[in-house]
Amino acid sequence: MQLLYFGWVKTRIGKGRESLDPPAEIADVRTLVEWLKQRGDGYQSALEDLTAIRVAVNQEMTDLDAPITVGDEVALFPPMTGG
Amino acid sequence: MQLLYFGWVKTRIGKGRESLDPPAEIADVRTLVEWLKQRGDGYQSALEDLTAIRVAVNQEMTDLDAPITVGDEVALFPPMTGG
Amino acid sequence: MIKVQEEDFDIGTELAAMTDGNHAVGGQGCFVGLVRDMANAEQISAMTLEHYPGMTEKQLASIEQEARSRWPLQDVLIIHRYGRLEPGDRIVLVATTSAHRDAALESCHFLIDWLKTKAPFWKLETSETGENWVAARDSDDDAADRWGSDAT
Amino acid sequence: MIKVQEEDFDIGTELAAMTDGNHAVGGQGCFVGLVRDMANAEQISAMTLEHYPGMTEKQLASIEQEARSRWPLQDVLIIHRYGRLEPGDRIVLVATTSAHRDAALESCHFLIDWLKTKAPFWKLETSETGENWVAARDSDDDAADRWGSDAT
Repeated sequence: MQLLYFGWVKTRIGKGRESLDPPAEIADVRTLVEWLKQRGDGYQSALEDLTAIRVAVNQEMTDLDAPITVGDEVALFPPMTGG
Repeated sequence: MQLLYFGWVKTRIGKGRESLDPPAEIADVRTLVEWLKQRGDGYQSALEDLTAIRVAVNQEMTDLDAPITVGDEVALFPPMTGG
Repeated sequence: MIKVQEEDFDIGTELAAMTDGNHAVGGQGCFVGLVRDMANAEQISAMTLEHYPGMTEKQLASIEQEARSRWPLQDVLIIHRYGRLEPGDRIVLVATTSAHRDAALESCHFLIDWLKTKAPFWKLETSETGENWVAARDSDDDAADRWGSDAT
Repeated sequence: MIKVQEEDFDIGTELAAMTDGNHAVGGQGCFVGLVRDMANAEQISAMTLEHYPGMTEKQLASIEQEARSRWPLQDVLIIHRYGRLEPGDRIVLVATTSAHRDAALESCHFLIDWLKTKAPFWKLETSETGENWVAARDSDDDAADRWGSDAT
């Protein structure tokens, strides 16, 4: 699974992209995030406040309840500040 | 008195500018316009519908009741179509 | 700044001159009006803009002041052409700069709405059937009125 | 048309390309966003824009489509830069053309409001005190929301 991080989510995790193989029982973004938070303090700090986290799966905006599968591209980031 | 005409007021009167000396009793734009209408068919046609006539005295927008004196610049024209 | 001129203008040059060196500008709004080739289902070959020299400059300056009194603007530019224009030609440019995007965009909308009914220009359209003075439209009066009346 | 690029753009060239040869355009609206030198009373020396390549283009195209579905537009242009910018640099250009001025100006306002909250960009400000990710503002959410929700 391709994971992408942007903004301060990236800064806190310490990288912008990684390829991970989460356990098979992780079937939606919310459980993926809980699993990530156990990977270290950076993840814990980045993903602490879920109300501040925005989600895209395969480059489409969605939310924490979105289902995910092995080949997906999942992006986690703060609210966007374009324009 | 300097008189200026624009748009279809100019077209109907047949000139864009003229210098006239109206009688001394003509003290506002409304009586000036009535006096002009007696000067010929072009004036009659141009000034027939007073609701369609806009007025500026000395380059400031005003209305038919505005007072005028000898040295004034009086402009009569249709509603503006700028922009 | 007000410019009433017969010549065309270069949008890029004009807009850049308003922001160059001013690092407090967050947003620049602009509107360009162009001559359309159709009017009332007739093909237009030319549009000739007549104006009232002297009064035009005064009115545009007064409209600029009104915009500045309503929004926190850093700069205002109005360029209005007169003379004979053809379809596709630029007629008018309004542009504003501000720290904030809403002020820039709303003030541009205000400026062009007020220009339509308060700037002493008259448009003569030339088509195959002859020449025709463009009539003022009620919808333009309504558009100007929605901004309320002049403070002066 | 959507352009996501690191390089600067020339406003005059971009705007002229939208109207040249199209004599049905009556009005062109445009908005330019620039880097300001102050943020929260701090002097900014640089702003670095990060984006999500691939998704950015899709989101901008979707925002363009939304504008086209709401207003009778002849053309839409969105240019959004990324990378390291300095105060006074242009960040974004949105421009629309229409037969009518209201459609052109309102759609520009809509586009920039939606870009603020729906385009996957993130801004990192550099000042004397260090680097700081720009926080999303509630007022930007409100501005986006006033246009209602996505039809899709």
